[in-house]
Amino acid sequence: MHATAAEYDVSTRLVCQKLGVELRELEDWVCCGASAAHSTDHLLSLALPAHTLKQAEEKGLPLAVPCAMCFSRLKFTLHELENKDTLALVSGAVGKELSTAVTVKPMLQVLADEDIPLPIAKPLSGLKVACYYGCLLVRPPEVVGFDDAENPQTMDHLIERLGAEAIDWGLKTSCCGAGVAFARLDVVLKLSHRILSLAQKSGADCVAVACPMCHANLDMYQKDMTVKLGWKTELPVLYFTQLMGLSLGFSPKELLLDKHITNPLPMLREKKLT
Amino acid sequence: MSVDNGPLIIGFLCNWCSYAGADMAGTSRAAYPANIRIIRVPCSGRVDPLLIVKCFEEGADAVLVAGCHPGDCHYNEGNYYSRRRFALLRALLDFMGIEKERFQVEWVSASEGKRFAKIVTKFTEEMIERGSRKAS
Amino acid sequence: MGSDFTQQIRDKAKELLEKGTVECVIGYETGSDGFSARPAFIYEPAEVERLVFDNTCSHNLVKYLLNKKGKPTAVIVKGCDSRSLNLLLSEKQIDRDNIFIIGVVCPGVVEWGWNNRSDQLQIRCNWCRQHNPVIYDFLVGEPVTEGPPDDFADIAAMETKSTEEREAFWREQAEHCVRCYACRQACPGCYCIDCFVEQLDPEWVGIRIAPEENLMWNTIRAFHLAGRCISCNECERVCPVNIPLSLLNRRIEREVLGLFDYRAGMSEDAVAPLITFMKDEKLGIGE
Amino acid sequence: MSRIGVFVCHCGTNIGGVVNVPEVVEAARHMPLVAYADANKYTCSEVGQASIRDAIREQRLDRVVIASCSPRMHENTFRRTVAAAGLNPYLLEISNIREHCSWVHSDSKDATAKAIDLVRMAVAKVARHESLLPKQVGLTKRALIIGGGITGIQAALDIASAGHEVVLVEKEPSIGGRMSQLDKTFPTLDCSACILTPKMVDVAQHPNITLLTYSEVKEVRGFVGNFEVDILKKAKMVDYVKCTGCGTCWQACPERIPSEFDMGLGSRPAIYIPFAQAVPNKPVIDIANCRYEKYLKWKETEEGPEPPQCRICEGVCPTEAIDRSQKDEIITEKFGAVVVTTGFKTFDHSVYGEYGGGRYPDVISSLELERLMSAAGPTGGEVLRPSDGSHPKNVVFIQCVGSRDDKVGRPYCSKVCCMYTAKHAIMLREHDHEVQCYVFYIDVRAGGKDFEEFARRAQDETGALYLRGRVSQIYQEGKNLKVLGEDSLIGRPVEIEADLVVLATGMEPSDNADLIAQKLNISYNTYNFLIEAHPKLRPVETQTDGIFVAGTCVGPRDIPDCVAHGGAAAAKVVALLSQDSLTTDPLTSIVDPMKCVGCFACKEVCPFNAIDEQVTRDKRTIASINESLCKGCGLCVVACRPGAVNLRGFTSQQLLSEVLTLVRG
Repeated sequence: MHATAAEYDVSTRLVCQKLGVELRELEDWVCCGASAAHSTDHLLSLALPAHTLKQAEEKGLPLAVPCAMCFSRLKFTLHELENKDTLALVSGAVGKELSTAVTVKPMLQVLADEDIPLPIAKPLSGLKVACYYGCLLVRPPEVVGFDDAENPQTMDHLIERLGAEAIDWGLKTSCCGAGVAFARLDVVLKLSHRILSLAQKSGADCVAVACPMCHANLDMYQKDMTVKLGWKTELPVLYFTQLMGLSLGFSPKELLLDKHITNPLPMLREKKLT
Repeated sequence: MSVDNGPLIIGFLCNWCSYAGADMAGTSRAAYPANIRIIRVPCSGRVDPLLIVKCFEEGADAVLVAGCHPGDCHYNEGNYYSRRRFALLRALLDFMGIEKERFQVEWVSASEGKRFAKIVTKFTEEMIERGSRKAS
Repeated sequence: MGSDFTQQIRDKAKELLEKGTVECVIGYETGSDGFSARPAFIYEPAEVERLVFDNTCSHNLVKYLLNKKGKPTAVIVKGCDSRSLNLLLSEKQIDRDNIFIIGVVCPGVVEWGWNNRSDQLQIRCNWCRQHNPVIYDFLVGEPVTEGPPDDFADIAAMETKSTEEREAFWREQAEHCVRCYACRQACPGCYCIDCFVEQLDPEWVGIRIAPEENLMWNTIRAFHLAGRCISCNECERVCPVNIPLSLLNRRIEREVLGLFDYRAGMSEDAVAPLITFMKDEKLGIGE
Repeated sequence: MSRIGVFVCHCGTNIGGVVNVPEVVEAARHMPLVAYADANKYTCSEVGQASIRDAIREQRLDRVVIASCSPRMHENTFRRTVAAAGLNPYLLEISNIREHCSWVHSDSKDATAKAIDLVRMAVAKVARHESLLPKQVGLTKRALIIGGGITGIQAALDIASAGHEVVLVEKEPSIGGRMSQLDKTFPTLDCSACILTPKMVDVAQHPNITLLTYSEVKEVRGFVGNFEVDILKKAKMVDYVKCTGCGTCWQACPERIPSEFDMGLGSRPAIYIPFAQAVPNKPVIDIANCRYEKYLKWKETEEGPEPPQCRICEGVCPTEAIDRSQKDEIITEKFGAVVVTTGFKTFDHSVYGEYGGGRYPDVISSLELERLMSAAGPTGGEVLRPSDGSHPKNVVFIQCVGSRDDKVGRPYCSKVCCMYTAKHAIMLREHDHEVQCYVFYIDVRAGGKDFEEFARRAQDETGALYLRGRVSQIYQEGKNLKVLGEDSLIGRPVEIEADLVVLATGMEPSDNADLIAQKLNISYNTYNFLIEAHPKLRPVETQTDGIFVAGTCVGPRDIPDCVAHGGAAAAKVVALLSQDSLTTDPLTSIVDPMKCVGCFACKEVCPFNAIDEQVTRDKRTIASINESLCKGCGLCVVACRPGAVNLRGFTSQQLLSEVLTLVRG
């Protein structure tokens, strides 16, 4: 969040501040272990998130998770801890008495709460947004219990509240290839390209994402797609928090909109949104 | 009572599943200890708690009631009722000093001959370990 | 409380008898020791002055309705007694149209003090969560807030004993039992014309008074009340040899509450747990 | 004093090899009331049976115990044996010393001791057996068929042709069922309507069949041979005596409602017949959608804007057959047997989010495709896709939608989808040679006469591309659909651009199948398919005598199977109705009126509604058993605290004496 996804970090904090959502960073959070842990050691893959969960429990606060992968691992851990034997085993590994009495929400769900009023300074009118949720935010539904796995609506509703138009399209929850991001770039390119081209064909001016990995894959490789897959144009990929920030009156600079590899500013200028 | 050594176990088996299951144990020669005496009833729901209590008051060491698996009752619902009756009876008997281990209820289908033999074998061994009620 | 309740009951009884709504009011009157209540059957308006209500009114008068079938009768019920009305209604033993129910918010009842008025509450009042009648036509007293759910501490205490100790305990109780059947006579749920214990064919219980036969009687008596006992504890009160029958009744009651979330006699159309079922329930039987 | 005879069987060495039979015989001789005991090499042989008959006569035996194999094996054989010697067949008890003893125990001493115990128990029990006589009850020689699909039609025709009266109840305005919605049928590709319509007409014209369309079964009372059924006849608002079915009214009606028959792809008027070949070919008024009926409803409250009055149908009807005074009516009829043929509906695919959850107009169910292919369908038989009416060229079929899928709670195979998809692939190609079909499948299940050849034909001759694997996602891209799936045979993802996607939706029971089952007191499984008495040996009978089931309400099956099933049910009904009276099993419950306190716990627990209320001469209301309904489970006996109910053949006295004999020795 401080490095490659600084845009997400900064924009989230700005938006939260504006909306009066107080964020407290856990002092002793540890890496959730994705994807190294759960493909090598099951216990480790539960123990790492469990450690973080325990802190949230001790603080007595719900856990808001910006990264879809971390969210997924935390939810998986909670799900597995429902089993008494697993609970005992993982408690032993962590060295603390664990429980499942922690609320874990994706940042998207926290900020999309319709009970939080949005003081819109600049409606994003005329902007067509393809909301892209990725796979881990909503899957598997019985574990994460968030929105519809095939046709989620949370981000779409939020984007509409910002004054933009959320387009209906069919690849909202398709995989961008993050799981094999380093090993099989060809797969990443193919999958991400499919997502971007459908978004574009469906009339989107940009794609909104809620996960640093999704963002990286969709934003970073557009040049490679041009070389390898004949991707002709550019489609800006923004964090939903950046779009929120924009409509709440922050400047593109504050929101680090200039940091993306696929530059969104020309498009935003054209739409008269900057 | 002519079980010279070891516990006397009385088994109430429903005609359609468990009695047939015990027959199946026979046809497949699945051996089990000879301590059990089987009484045929049409349905586990025909087994009156009075009979069970009577068995114990008269000195039987253990009672087994076996019926069709829930959902498979020949009379559609009989075992659902027996399940409730025996859940309460078992609690009451245990409270009055007849260990719940001595009163066992099992669902045995007509095809589970081997399983029936296993259940009776295990039950008998447990009862041998616990010893006779009269001796205690 | 006492005199006020008594007056309300007398007034209502008088009205019912004068109007001819009922031909008999079953209530309480002062007994021969001068202070303990006993059942009273009032047929004439002039006799209503005999009626009293105080904390010695222990009897469950619902039992007497079984002898009044087809005759319009009023009955005075405390909270616990009122549950037996629902029990008998659901079992079609009494006819709601013929009964006028005078419910009394129960102040608790005291032990029988022999020659002195006792102020020791009966043990049933410790676990009672039904001071307010659940069914009535006329209510005497202001409904009270019922206490927290019963914790069945008496049962838990018994369960700390070993199985052998429990067996020995009940065997000893069975040795005391004289099979007088007072427990049965007091119980509103015991109304069989021909009780199993007295049947000779099949002879479920041997006619001799022996501990194992007595135990059979006490076990089956309790089991026949499974899911039906309404905890008035009249059986235990009337037992001349002080067998703690409430332990048996309440052990089953706790199980019925735990497994089926059911309390007997709470409504007229409730179906008792042993004559119904749920397909997917897990009861620890055959699993 | 009884004179009991005990016959111990060696069963060759089956029993005799382990159990010391002479010792058992000797022990039996000393048991109370035993007058005679003997052994047989093979009791079930003619020699063995003769020796029992002789002993009964010579020893004046009045009760018999046979210690042999399981009573489930030879109880009926030996009942006939003792009956042949003049004894009541129910004065017999079998002691199972083979399956429950010699076959499972190897120690001779233990086995012999146990065999003696088992014989002793049987002796104690038989002493308390009573002579029982089966009862005869009369029956109504009429059959009720619930559901007028192909199965019900076949059953009705067969029963009626055997000379019995039949009432066929159908909830829709026409009989014909699902088969009438189909275009062609596999594997012969004959036209569904062409083979079905003549049968429908036969039903209408058969003198023994009364057709009650637009009707539903409300309540069923009684028992085998003597059912009493309340049937709701919904108001049709058309006088079928006057109506000639000329069609003027339904052509004139201005209202348009999505047609149920066309799966919502076409429309119908408010006064309508569901399809052109409907039987009866007379319309009903759909009250919920009729303009004038809506107006009448509005007039009651006068809330909201006043709807237009219409009554055009009344104006144009040449025979004045429109009769708005008709009301729903309940009639009560008597039957001896009931056949349930309530059929199926197709699985609702909108639960599959990955297939669009019903959002994409060009993702359709196979039944919708049938309507699009039918010459009588909404497009006149031209396959046009719903979104823009264009001719689809690339068509993707997805198999097992709502079948073989635990995730949607349908783990079973719907059996017909593989075949109808092959049919669709062949037919689409026939309609339009440019069509390319792709079929995503799990397995191609083509078990049946000429089925495999047919499925092959779809692949080989029409070039349909069969891809083994499931589809992970469908999404709209421009005008077309993108289908992402996996070809698991080559282990590669595949991507297909489709014009039309057809989902092979599985079968599930019709709505309210469970409610009908409850009314008839028959069982149904978790998916609401009705349960037959035995899945192999009694496929059309149920646990309730006199109630039969057939067709797809029992489980997925195709048309030939349904016809066979309907015919099988008809044969069972005819066999039942050809009797002049019915014999009841005497092993039923009985009530002692002196002991019954009338709490009716027995009635609550009886699974067969076999307990009635009866008022005694001293005005007590007590229970009484309907012996025709009682199946002898004994649930009531245990529910009865005073012991007023007892079960013949398994009386409390008998079970108790078995226990006491055993424990007291």
